[in-house]
Amino acid sequence: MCGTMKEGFTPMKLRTWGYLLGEAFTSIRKNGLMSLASFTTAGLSLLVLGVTLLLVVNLNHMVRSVEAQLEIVAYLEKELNQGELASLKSQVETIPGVVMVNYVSRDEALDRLRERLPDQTRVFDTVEEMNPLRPSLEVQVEKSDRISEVAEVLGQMTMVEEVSYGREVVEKLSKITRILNAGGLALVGFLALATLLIISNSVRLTVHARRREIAVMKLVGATDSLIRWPFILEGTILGLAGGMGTALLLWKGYLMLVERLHQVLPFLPVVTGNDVLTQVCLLLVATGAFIGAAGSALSVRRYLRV
Amino acid sequence: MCGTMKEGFTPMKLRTWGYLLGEAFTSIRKNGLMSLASFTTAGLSLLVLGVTLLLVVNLNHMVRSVEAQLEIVAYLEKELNQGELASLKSQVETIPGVVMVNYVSRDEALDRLRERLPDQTRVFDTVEEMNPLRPSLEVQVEKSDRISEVAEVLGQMTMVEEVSYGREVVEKLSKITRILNAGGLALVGFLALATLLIISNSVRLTVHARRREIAVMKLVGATDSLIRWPFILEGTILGLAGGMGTALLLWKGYLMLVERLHQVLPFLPVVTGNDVLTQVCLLLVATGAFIGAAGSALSVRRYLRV
Amino acid sequence: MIEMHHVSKIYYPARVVALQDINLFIEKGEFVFIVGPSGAGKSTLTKLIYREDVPSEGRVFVLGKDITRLRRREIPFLRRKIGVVFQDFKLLPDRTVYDNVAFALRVIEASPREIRKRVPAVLDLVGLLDRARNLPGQLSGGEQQRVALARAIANNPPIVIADEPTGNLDPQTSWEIVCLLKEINRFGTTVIMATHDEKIVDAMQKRVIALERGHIVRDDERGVYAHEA
Amino acid sequence: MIEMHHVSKIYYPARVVALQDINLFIEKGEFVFIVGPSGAGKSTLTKLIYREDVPSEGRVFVLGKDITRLRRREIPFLRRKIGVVFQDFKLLPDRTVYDNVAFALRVIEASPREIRKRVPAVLDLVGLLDRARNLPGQLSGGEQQRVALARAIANNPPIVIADEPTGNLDPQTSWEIVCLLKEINRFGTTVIMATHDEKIVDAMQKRVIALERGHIVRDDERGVYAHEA
Ligand SMILES: Nc1ncnc2c1ncn2[C@@H]1O[C@H](COP(=O)(O)OP(=O)(O)OP(=O)(O)O)[C@@H](O)[C@H]1O
Ligand SMILES: Nc1ncnc2c1ncn2[C@@H]1O[C@H](COP(=O)(O)OP(=O)(O)OP(=O)(O)O)[C@@H](O)[C@H]1O
Ligand SMILES: [Mg+2]
Ligand SMILES: [Mg+2]
Repeated sequence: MCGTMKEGFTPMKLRTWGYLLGEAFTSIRKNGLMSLASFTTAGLSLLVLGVTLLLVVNLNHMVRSVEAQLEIVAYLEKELNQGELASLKSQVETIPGVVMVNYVSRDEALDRLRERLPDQTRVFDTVEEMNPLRPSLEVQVEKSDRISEVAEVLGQMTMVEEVSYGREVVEKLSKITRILNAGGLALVGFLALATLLIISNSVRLTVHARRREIAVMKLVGATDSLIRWPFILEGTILGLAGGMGTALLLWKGYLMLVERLHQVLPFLPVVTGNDVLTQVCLLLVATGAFIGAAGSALSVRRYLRV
Repeated sequence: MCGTMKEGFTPMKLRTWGYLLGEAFTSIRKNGLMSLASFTTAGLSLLVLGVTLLLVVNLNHMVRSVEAQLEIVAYLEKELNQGELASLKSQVETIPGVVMVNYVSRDEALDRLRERLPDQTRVFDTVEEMNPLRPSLEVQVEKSDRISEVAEVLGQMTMVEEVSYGREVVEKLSKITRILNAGGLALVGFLALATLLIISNSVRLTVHARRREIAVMKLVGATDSLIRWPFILEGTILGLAGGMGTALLLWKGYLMLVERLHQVLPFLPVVTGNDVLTQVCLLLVATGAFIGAAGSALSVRRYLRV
Repeated sequence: MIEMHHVSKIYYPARVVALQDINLFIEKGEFVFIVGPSGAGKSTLTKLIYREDVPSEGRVFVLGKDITRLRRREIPFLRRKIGVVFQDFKLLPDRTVYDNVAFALRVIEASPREIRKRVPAVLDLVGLLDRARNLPGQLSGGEQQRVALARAIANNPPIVIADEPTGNLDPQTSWEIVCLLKEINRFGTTVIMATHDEKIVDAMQKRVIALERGHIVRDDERGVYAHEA
Repeated sequence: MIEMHHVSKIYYPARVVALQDINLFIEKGEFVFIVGPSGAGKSTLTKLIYREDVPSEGRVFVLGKDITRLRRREIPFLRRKIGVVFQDFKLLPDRTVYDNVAFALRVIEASPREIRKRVPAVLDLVGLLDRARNLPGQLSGGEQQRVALARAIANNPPIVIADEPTGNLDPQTSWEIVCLLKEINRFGTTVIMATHDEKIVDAMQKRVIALERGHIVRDDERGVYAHEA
């Protein structure tokens, strides 16, 4: 008659879902101050996470743009004619990791040297008629840790006399990149964990405050689902709201900051693409909702064993 | 007979303070999970604050050390003898902001140029016997925003033919410094605020969970102080514990990180001095204790009006 | 309908023996008083029926099922078949009187129409229809107790357990409540009522089970509160 | 000792009139029963004395002071002079029976020696010395009620208010509790007891104030629960 297996598995009716959602909203309204506390806690934690994410993304971008300026110079045995140049270029471009190849003739090389050392004009006046410089190929490589490989391949080519690249700078830079990536990832991971813990703590405290109510509901015959879902929905709503508030703030704030930075430091390579920003913001909203839901689900569990 | 003014002002007895402290500890123990939640929340928020503080301190330090490598080069009309050099040097050293002065003779200048451009050896072989370079004074300046002033003073000196410094680099750098400082300060301020809000939210939730208890105590004749103090002490203890845990973690973690970084990036100028670390850690502990105490005091207030 | 076989309940760690070797059969449609001094085990006995507690020893059968072997998931479905007036009311402090009563109907997923019809009806039965919008904290003790009764009978359960349901009521109102329970019982509901009210027990002439220190000391078909005053 | 002048209490926003134009004088050392149907205003009347509520109109004097004009800071000192057995007990759920009773002594900053002496003494008076280490949730309804009484009398207050203190007790234990209150009263404590227990009121032959819908309908020196049954 009572408690048969079949009853145990009866799914909740649709109207009950409506009721559960209503309960969640009612509870948020009734526990106004507590809801606000959870909301701001979630929002702030996510904001910290978001700011850090953007920071890491930007640092990475900056390092990339420095890397993009790195190049290998392959000094050639002699000046090349059109045909030779075209074939060499296409040969070099097939090396994996090579992004761009640029030929520098002897005259160009001297002009550049002159530009680079404006104080030493007199030196160059002296050597003008007997230019001792060699023609070269400037090769740009995709990532700094590819440079040494590419340089080696270049060195073994005919016509290439000598290969030169800022070995030390490149090595430093690729180390820095690796550390920045690892550090940034660790930082974001740590913050994600902290956010998770902080939000779920806040949810746990709210659930704890209502443990006696939960016990009463169970005694009146409520299933675990009927008690659990309003909490989960409430957590989701608050987490979602926190995430969206944060996303909005971050979006506006970042665009303003970027604009301001562009005025003051036009040369600074900041990430301006809306797509990165959109991704970060979506991530925050999703994280907020997920943590709110999961935190509630886990917290309410302890109090259901009545 | 009852409730005279005098009674209202009777300070609490010493034994009552002992009791209050005992209550605080008992409550922490009894509400184990909730205490843990508040503790980790406080600890994590402070940790985020601490990590950011150290990051900002280090960034500042790095920019400083780059600045320290900046110098002004003052090209001289001719080679100086000992006497002239000494008098010029002492003259330059009196300019406010100047940290170090170094004389570079023509031969030295050529040697350096050769080192800087190892690929162009043939050029220098050509000019060896007729060195076209000028002697110069290298002047190091305390801070990047001082450079242009110093350069101007140098330019007006007799014997100085021409003054050169990376105007653009210097200007960029001093802008970056200013932005880093402002940004770092803003970030730390934002995090301090977030920490404050998050911790006091967590305390508020704990107090809220015990609002019915508070009401009962008041009905039995407890003064506001008798109810308030265990909460304040509890908040202080948890905040202090959170702060100390964080400080410990940060201390160990930072030293480990610095050691590891030194192996991988020996050239990176990280802050190693224990005094900065000590200051940051003390700040965290103090902040934790203060926020815990203040958060409790403020939260409990609402529930005392019974 | 309700059977207990050699049931004992011992609360640890204090080793309080609340019930000892209880054997009990209650038929469908009975009206049973449980009496006995403070701490005799009356509430504990009822708690074993709606499974707030499990016995330390023995078996309890309710509605044909061994409820000591119930799975966690099945418990709510047992409790929905038993309306309980708790000794300490156990109303939800943050919900209105109306919502407190409606909650008993929500758990069985009653339709909104049913709820809108049934809740005012039971509130009217206990004389509190005009207080529907109040919170429990805004009611007098006796009023709260009557809300608890309204909630217990709201979904027409086959069993109603009332633990001291007139403890906070004046004699007049107490009688009205007991008459209400009698009426429900007349339509087939099994009613179990723990009480200290001599007058009511003596006047009703129903089955009386007397507990003392966890033992059944008396079980009379048409009993009275006590043999010797 | 306790005086009420034209006291009314209306609860907003529902505009529930709980008390209307109450005039009352209770002398030091009196023993007063307050009776009346559920919702008549008995608890409200007592709440005005220990200032859980303030009257909407009129003045209340307790121990020589107009307590409607008390400052917030002075309220605890009034409450310490009045031991209250609340209708819903209001025990602290997270503290043991011992600590619940001790709390009434802590608020008056009694010495540890006094506490160690007094708490077991009053727990023994209500017959619960062996349950001192239990939490309220581990006691039966009647046992909790007796703990509430123990707390109310622990610090020997000049006034004891007991709101339905026998609602959860069997007749035997009820009598013991009433005798205890009578004993306390004999040593000079003013006792005010709201109750529904006809037998006790009739047997005690003390002053009876009868309320109905917020009005005093009767105030007899040696009264009974009701004139007509
Ligand atoms: N959770 C518990 N832990 C320890 N002892 C308990 C617990 N619950 C009840 N008891 C004890 O078991 C005994 C029986 O309790 P029960 O509540 O059944 O009494 P009762 O007959 O309902 O009394 P009353 O008339 O006072 O309500 C009491 O002595 C009580 O203190
Ligand atoms: N906070 C409140 N808000 C609204 N109405 C209230 C409030 N407190 C009490 N009341 C109402 O005032 C009336 C008197 O309540 P009171 O608690 O004094 O009754 P009582 O005589 O003690 O009844 P009982 O015997 O049932 O305990 C009741 O109708 C009650 O609903
Ligand atoms: Mg009981
Ligand atoms: Mg009352």
